[in-house]
This record gives sequence, structure tokens and C-alpha cells, in this order.
Amino acid sequence: MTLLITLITGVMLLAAIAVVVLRGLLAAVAALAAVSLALSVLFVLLRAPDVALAEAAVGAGLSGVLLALTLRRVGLWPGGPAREDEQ
Amino acid sequence: MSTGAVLYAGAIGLFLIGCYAMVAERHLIRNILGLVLVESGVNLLLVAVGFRENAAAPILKAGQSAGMMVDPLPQALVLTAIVIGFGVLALALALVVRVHQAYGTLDTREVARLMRVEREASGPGAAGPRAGAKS
Amino acid sequence: MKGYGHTAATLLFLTGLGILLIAILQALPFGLAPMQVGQAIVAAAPGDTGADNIVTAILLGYRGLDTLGEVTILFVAAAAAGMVLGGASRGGAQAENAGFILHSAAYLLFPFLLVLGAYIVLHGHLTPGGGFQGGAILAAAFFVPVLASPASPFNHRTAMLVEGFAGAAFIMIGLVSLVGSDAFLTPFFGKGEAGALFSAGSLPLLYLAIGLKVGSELAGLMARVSGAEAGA
Amino acid sequence: MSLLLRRRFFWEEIDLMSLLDILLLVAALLASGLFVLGRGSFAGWLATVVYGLMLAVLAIAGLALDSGVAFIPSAMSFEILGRNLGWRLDGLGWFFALLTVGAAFFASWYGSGEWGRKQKRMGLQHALLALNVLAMLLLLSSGDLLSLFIGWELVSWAAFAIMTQGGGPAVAAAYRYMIYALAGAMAVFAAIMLVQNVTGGLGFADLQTAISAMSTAQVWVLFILFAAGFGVKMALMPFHLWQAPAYSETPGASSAFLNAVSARMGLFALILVLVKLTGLEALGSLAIPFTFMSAKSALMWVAAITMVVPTFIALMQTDARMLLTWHGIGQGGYMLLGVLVGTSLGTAGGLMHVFNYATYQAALFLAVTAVIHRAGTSDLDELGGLITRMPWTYVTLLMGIIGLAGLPPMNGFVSKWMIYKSLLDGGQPLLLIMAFAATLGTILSVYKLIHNIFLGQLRREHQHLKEAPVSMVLPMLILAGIGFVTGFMPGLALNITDIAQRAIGGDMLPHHLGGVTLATGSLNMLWVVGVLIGAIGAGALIFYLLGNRRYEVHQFDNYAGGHFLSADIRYHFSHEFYPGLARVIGPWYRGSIVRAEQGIGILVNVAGDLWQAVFRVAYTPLYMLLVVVLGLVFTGSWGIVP
Repeated sequence: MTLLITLITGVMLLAAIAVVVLRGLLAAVAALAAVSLALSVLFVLLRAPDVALAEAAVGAGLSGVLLALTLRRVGLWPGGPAREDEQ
Repeated sequence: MSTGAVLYAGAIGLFLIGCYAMVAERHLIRNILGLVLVESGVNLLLVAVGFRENAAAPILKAGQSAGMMVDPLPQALVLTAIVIGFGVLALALALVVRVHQAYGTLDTREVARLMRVEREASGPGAAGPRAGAKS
Repeated sequence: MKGYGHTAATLLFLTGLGILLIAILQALPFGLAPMQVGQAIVAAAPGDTGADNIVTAILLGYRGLDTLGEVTILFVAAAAAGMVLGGASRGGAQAENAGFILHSAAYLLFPFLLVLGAYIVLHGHLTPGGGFQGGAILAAAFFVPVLASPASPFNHRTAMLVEGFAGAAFIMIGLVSLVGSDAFLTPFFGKGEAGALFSAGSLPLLYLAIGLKVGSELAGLMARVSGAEAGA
Repeated sequence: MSLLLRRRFFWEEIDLMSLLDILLLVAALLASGLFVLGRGSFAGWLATVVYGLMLAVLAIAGLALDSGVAFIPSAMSFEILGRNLGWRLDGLGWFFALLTVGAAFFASWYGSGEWGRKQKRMGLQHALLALNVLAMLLLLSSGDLLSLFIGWELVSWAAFAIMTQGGGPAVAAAYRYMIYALAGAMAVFAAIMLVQNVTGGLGFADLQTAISAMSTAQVWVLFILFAAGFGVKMALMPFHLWQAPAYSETPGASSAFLNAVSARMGLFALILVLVKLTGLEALGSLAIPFTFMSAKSALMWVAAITMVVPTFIALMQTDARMLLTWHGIGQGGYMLLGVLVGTSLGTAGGLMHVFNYATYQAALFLAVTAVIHRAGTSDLDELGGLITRMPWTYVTLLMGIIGLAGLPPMNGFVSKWMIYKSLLDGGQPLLLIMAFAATLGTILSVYKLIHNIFLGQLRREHQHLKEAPVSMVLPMLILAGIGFVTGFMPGLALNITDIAQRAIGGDMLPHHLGGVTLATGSLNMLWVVGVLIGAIGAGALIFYLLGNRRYEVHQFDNYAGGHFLSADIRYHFSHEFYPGLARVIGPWYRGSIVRAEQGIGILVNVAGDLWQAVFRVAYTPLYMLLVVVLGLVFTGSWGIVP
């Protein structure tokens, strides 16, 4: 169990570093979703299934979608449809 | 390296990386990403603090005694925190969209500079960011 | 050289912060949660509320008023986002449809997500999950089609209606419980048989209200941020 | 799960007999292999990897020792003249071996890259470093007095070999070192023979029985011989003259290695013989006639003087490497003082100071070598303003000098605090004042170091300098990083010193991750460092986020008193850095011991000349007479005695 937790924590921290390091914002958002996913696995391992479910649904799912939508809205999604009407 | 040290290190790591994104980055969306990371770190910490060795999840099954469960209280708090965190995220992103509409950029220094220019242009006493919002 | 000092200062600050956090956490034992309140709750919750899921028991049974506040905060956030974005919907409205596969998959997914969300909401007192998690999935169910074809209308009016009714229902349940007892949101209807769907008194009803409210709220929120305002 | 369970006990599956043998064998193979491979970066990288593996072996050995194994024996043993000669590694030796191999690892890494390629006289550098490691490991794992002496000699000669590598002034310094080392070795040998005379054995146990069997005068002779012999190597005060020139003239990475650990071999032997075997009570009861002092307090005062005087000599140096080596001598005094206090806190503090000193002194020397590599000199009068050219080297040097000066947040603070605290608790206020005086001198002189190299005016000829290459910057940054991490988490270093302390015997020091908690006061570096760094960082952030209205000028764009200065006018103040202080202590520090050394030198010269004169001038009948007289005396005594 310690090994598993260490592994997942490592993945989570790497993804978190990727959030800061990656230059593309969409990639950063995807890395954030990965952080949430790893976090929800950790929650399962910590015997918190309720929290894990919430984290997976809200953190990994809806937050990522919301952020991606915002990126499209402000024209930062590369090739996104809102590119042309940027002021 | 015990499990607790790993988890605490993970929580601290998330917290610090998020703080870095909030303080050092100049892009508003990146600041918000940092905020989400900080929230995640705190959530992980709370759940880890409530963990007990050799205990079950706080959901009753037949023939289980109540003493063998992890602490359900932090979990309830974290559940609330996750949902509210999402609300905060949504509001923050709405504000970001608005800032983008008003200034055409999400660079914090650029926005601050534009706001200063606006304030100086509209003279003292005038409402700041509202003035040129629909340009 | 520009920004060099800023980065150095940030790193210095974060190092100090990290060391302070280590200082706090190294005194915190892991795996030995004292559970001063938790122990009492774990012992009393099944008898008090009849819910198997103790987190649900805490959220709705012991901290019901708090949850009402939480839902209110979510509502305020959604309303504020709507106000901030209101009217300015030209952003992504003219986005073209996604590809055929995505489009049909989104509509195929809709009933499954709906069922999954409803299941999670309704079994909140028995299994992991509940109104918030299920609500998020319900929101996803309604929002995925919008994502697949941004031109399709999202009915904000209906969403607001559902949300309003759900919120009112939550408060109504709370008020009804005032009749029988002297406290707001006291669970009623009897505890029922442990493990059955219809057990734990009014908690499933409360979670149903929360699920509907959260679902409609989140769906509306995302639709607003994405700019799908066409059908409003 | 089964994997974890097995891992917890895996050293029990490894034959303990083999661990030390593996270590010695690998070191011997490496040394001989590098003689064949010679120079070239391949040899350096190979050595680095092998040192890394040796560190891993040492880590396993450490786990075994930590779990309660008393020592790790070697299968190697000889029978010489009826004496058993064996080797075994106990906790004390393990601790010093860890530092040795660690320092060799970083020095070798540093020397493998660009630095090694650019060296003209690299020659056998790597091989000699490996030879030093082997010799030190043999010394540290010695199992009796004879193997101790053999290791001692090997270490002396190996150090001599590595010192003469650089050529030039280093050779003269190395000869000086060798004379001292041989004299010291003879003293040690005499002491060992004394033990052998009394007990007829050469084991460590024989030393203990010898002390109880000897008369007070004999014990005094033994004590003085051991203290002087080992004190030469760690440059205790009257025998300190050789160290600064010898170590500072050694080329580059090797000097970092020598500075970090070589002199500590003397400390190891002192701790082993005087503290572990003889025992501090025995030393304390060995009173000096007609005074209140005992041998123990006399040695403590020697350590204290060693702490203070070289520090102020360092203040006067104008060469960065000389300045640092003089400090190295002074820091040795702290370690010995801490160990001699004898309380658990003092012993732990002294041992931890060994560890800390190794980290920051190696980092400092590597940084100074990087400066020499780029700027071509380590003369403090010839440098300045390099901070914009070599920022990472600056960071390393800054962290290193904070450690050297014993200020938070670096690890030097923790060990010095522990030594101060043990002096205070042990009722030694005068020694405490000496320690404070030495620290004051350290702070003054390290400021001189960093100011003259990195701050102030950049010289025109250094305008196009670049930062040192990664192969040099990385090891020194890692060393400084170790110093920082063990500064705010001293528990990590204390876990290591625990093993050594258990081997010495006596009370253990209870500690936690952040420091120690005592009845008379406690130290938690996590809070100290966290608040310090966090507050500085927050202040700096506020400065940069809110009030950042600086006006940056180029380093050459200067004016003073309304006059513009062109770049060739030097206003950077570096020569005669502390003039007032120098005037006060100048006449006092220079001289007496140097003159004593010169006097002895002259005496030896005269004696040598006289002896030579006898051979050259005298005529044959005198020799005949001498031979006849000696022969008569010999046969006469032969006839009489039996």
C-alpha cells in the first residue's frame, strides 16, 4: 500500500509540476485534470469513497470542462472557434 | 519513508506548487489553476489527517463495529469544500471572461497597466474599470 | 535580469512556507486520528438517522443547515457568474458542431448518464455518493449534448425553474420537520430498515432536492460560461 | 507487502562478513584500475559511479549498524610476528567512511567534466583520490592498534601523493606536511610500543588494560604521545602550520576532498583512542600536577585555542583557498571541543559538526575552484563583482559561508548551537566565550571572502566571464543543498551521527526531525528556518510586487562624490580589508609558533651538519676506535646480561 500511495503521489506531483511548467494552457488544464484523477485514487486508498467520487466528478470532470470552455471563450484554445472574434 | 510522510509531502507539494502558480505566474488563468491546486492540496491533507490504520470506509456494512472506521468528519468537510471550490472556480472563470472582454488580455501586469491608464484618463474620482469596458 | 529577483523572492517565500508546513505536519501523527467528535458520530449516526453512509448522515442529519448554506453559496456563485457574463454571449455561440461520432455519442450517453446520476443521488444514504456527486453527473448529462453541438439551445429557463423548485423543496422539508419537532431539518419519516432504499427518513428526499438543484445549477453555469445562450 | 517485509530485513540476508570486504575490494580495484586508465573523463565518471555504489554499500552497512549490529568484520586478517591483524567497521568508522566516500563522490563528479579536461597536470588525479579513499577506509576500519598504525601511515602517504600532484608550490607544502606527519606517526608508534611493552598485545582491549596497569607518569606519556601524534593530522594548535599551505595548494577538486575529510582522520583517531577506548573519565581524572586542570581540560583548552587563533589568522589571508583552509583548522577545534565535553549533546554536536563541515567546506572549495577555473585566480585582491557573471557559484558560496559562520538557516548553526549549549550546560563559560570569539572572527572573515569575490565592482578583464559548466555547478549546488536541508531538518543528520555515537558509548541524544528537545531548552530548526526564510521571502515578494521601483545601472556605470568613475579606477575596496582589526591582532598572531618551527628546523639542520661533519672531516683511526669500542661494549653486555 505504501508503494502504491508513493507511486500515485509521485504521479500527482509530476502532473502538478506539469500544470506550472507546460506552456500550452490547454495542456495545463489537462494536467490539472490528471492531478484530480490521481487525487481521487488517493482518496479511495484513504477510505474516503464519497470524497473520491466528488473529486472525480467535479474536479476531474466538470472543472476541466469548465476551464477548457473558458479557454475557448477567451480565444486561448489553439484553433478554437473563438479565435477570429478576438478583439 | 512512511505512508504518512508521503501523503503529507504530496499535500505540501500541491500546496506549494499552487502557491507558486498564484504568486509567480502572470496569466490570470494560470493563477486560477494554482488556486485549484492549493485547494486540492488542502483537501488531501484533511483526508489524510482523518485516516486511521486498518479501518474501513465510513459506510456501514453488516456485522461491522463502529470503531473500525476512518474519521468521517473531515470527509464531510472535504466534500463540501470540493463543491464550493467548484463554485469559486466557476465565478473566477466568469470574471476572467469578463476581464478578457474588457481589456483583451489576461496578463495581470498588462491589465493593471490598462487600469492605471484608464484611471488617469478618466481623472480622479471616476469609476475605474467600468469606463472603457465595452471598447 | 528582469524578473530574476521576483522569482528568487517567490522561491524563498515558498521554501519558508514549505518548511513551516513540514514543521506543523511532522508533529501530526498519521493513521492515528483521535476522532474526538468522529467517534461519537460514528457510534450514534446509524441509530439517529438510519443512514448507512455516515458521511451522508453528517452532511444532512447533523449539518443540514450547513448544507443549505453550501447550496446557497453555490447558487450565489452561479447567479454571480450569470450576472457577470449576462448578455455578453457572442463568444462561442457560432461555434460549429463537433464531428458525427462525437455528436451521436453525446446523445447516446445522455440516458446512461441520467440513470447513473439518479442512482448516485438516490442511493446517497446507502453507498458512496449523494446529491453533490450525482448532481455533477446529472449536470454533465445535460451539458454533454451542448458540448457536442454548441448551436443547440440550452434551456436556461427550465434549468432555473428546476433549481428554484429544488431549493424550495429543501427548505420545505426543513420546515415540515419543524412541525413534528422543534428543530429545523430534523429527519422525519422514520428510519426504516437499514440498507433498504426507502430508509433513513427524509435524508433521501433532501439529497434528491440537492441533486436536482446542483445538477441544474452546474449545467446552467457551464452553459453560461461556454456561451450557449441561444435558447434562453 | 511481502516485498516490503523482505526489504525490512534484507541486510540480514546479505552476509555481513562481506560488506566491508566488498567496500575495501572495490576501493582497491578502483584505485588500481584508475592507475591504468589514467586521466581522461571516462576515468572520472567511472570513479564517480563506483563511489556512488560504495555509498549504497555503506548505506546498507549503516542500516545494519543502526539495527544493533556492533561492527561489521572483515574476512581479511593476517598473522604478523605472532600478532593478529584484523579489520572491522564499527559505527564510528562507518560515520567517517560515509563522509569520505561522499566527499570523494562529489569531488570526482566535479573533476570529471570540463574542469578535468582543462587541467594540464591532471595526471593521476583520479587514481590518487581513489588511493586516498582506500587508505582512509583501511584506517577507519582498523581493528587493532597495529592496523590503526598501518592505516595511519597509508593515509599520510596517500595524502602526500595527492598534494604533490599539482607541482609548484604544492610540493614544498607537501614536504612540510610529510615531516610533520612522520613525526606524528613516530609519536603514535612510540605510544603503541608503550602499550605493547606493558601488556604484550596490540588489541584495543590491551590499550584499556595497559592504562589501568600503568603508572600515572606512563599514562601521561601515553596521552601526550597519542594526542600529539593524532593532533598533527587534525592540525591541533602547536602542530597546525603545515595544513593551510598544504591543503590550499592541492589542485581543485582534490583540495575540496582533502579539506572536507582528510584532517578529520586525526579527529577520528583521537575519538577512537582517547574517548572511546581510554574514556573521558580516565582523561578527566588524569590531573596535571600543581594545577586544577586535568588532561581532559587541557585538551579542551588546546581545542579552544585551535578554534580561535587560526580563525583570526584566516581573517588576514588574501587568498580565498588559504582563508578557507585556515578556517578548516579552526573548525576542527569546535568538533574536538564538542566531543570532549562528553555529554550526549556535546558528542552529538561535535560529530554533527564533522558532517556539516564536510558539506559546506566541500561546497565552498568547489565554488572557489569554479572561480579559479573561470577567473584564473583566487587572490581576493584581484576579484570582485562576479555575482552577475557567476550567479550559481555565488549562491553556493553564500550558502557555504552561512554554514561556516554558523548562522541559520544552514546546518552549521545547528551543530554550533549544540556545542555552545553543551558548554553552557557543562559549566564551561570561558570556553563558551572562546567559541563565541571564534564565531565572530569567522563571520568577519567570510564576509571578506564573499565581498571580495562576488560583490562590488566587476573588473574590466572579467567582463566576459561565463558561469561554470553544469558538471561543476551541479555537485556544488547539491552539496550546498544538503547543507540547507540538514539545516532545517537536523534530525536527518542526527540519525547518522547516532550510529557513531552509539559506537562511542555513553548516553544517546533524543532528537526529532527538527532538532532537539532538552530539559534546559530546545531547538526546532523547522520553525526557526521556516519563519526566517518565509519572512524574508514574503518581504521580498512584497517589495517586488508593490514597491519595485528600482533603477538598475550597469556595473561599470558608477560615480562617487559627484565624479564619474571610469571602469579602470578601482573603488571596490578589497585590499587590507579590516585595517583596524589587522593593526590590533597583526603583531600578536604572527610569529611565535612559526619561529619555534624555524628554530627546530635550524636545530635539526645544525645537528645534521654536525653528523655530516663527523663523516666528512674525521679520519679513519677514529672509526676504527669507535667500532672497537662499540664491539667491546656489545660483546661485554652480551656476556654480562645472560
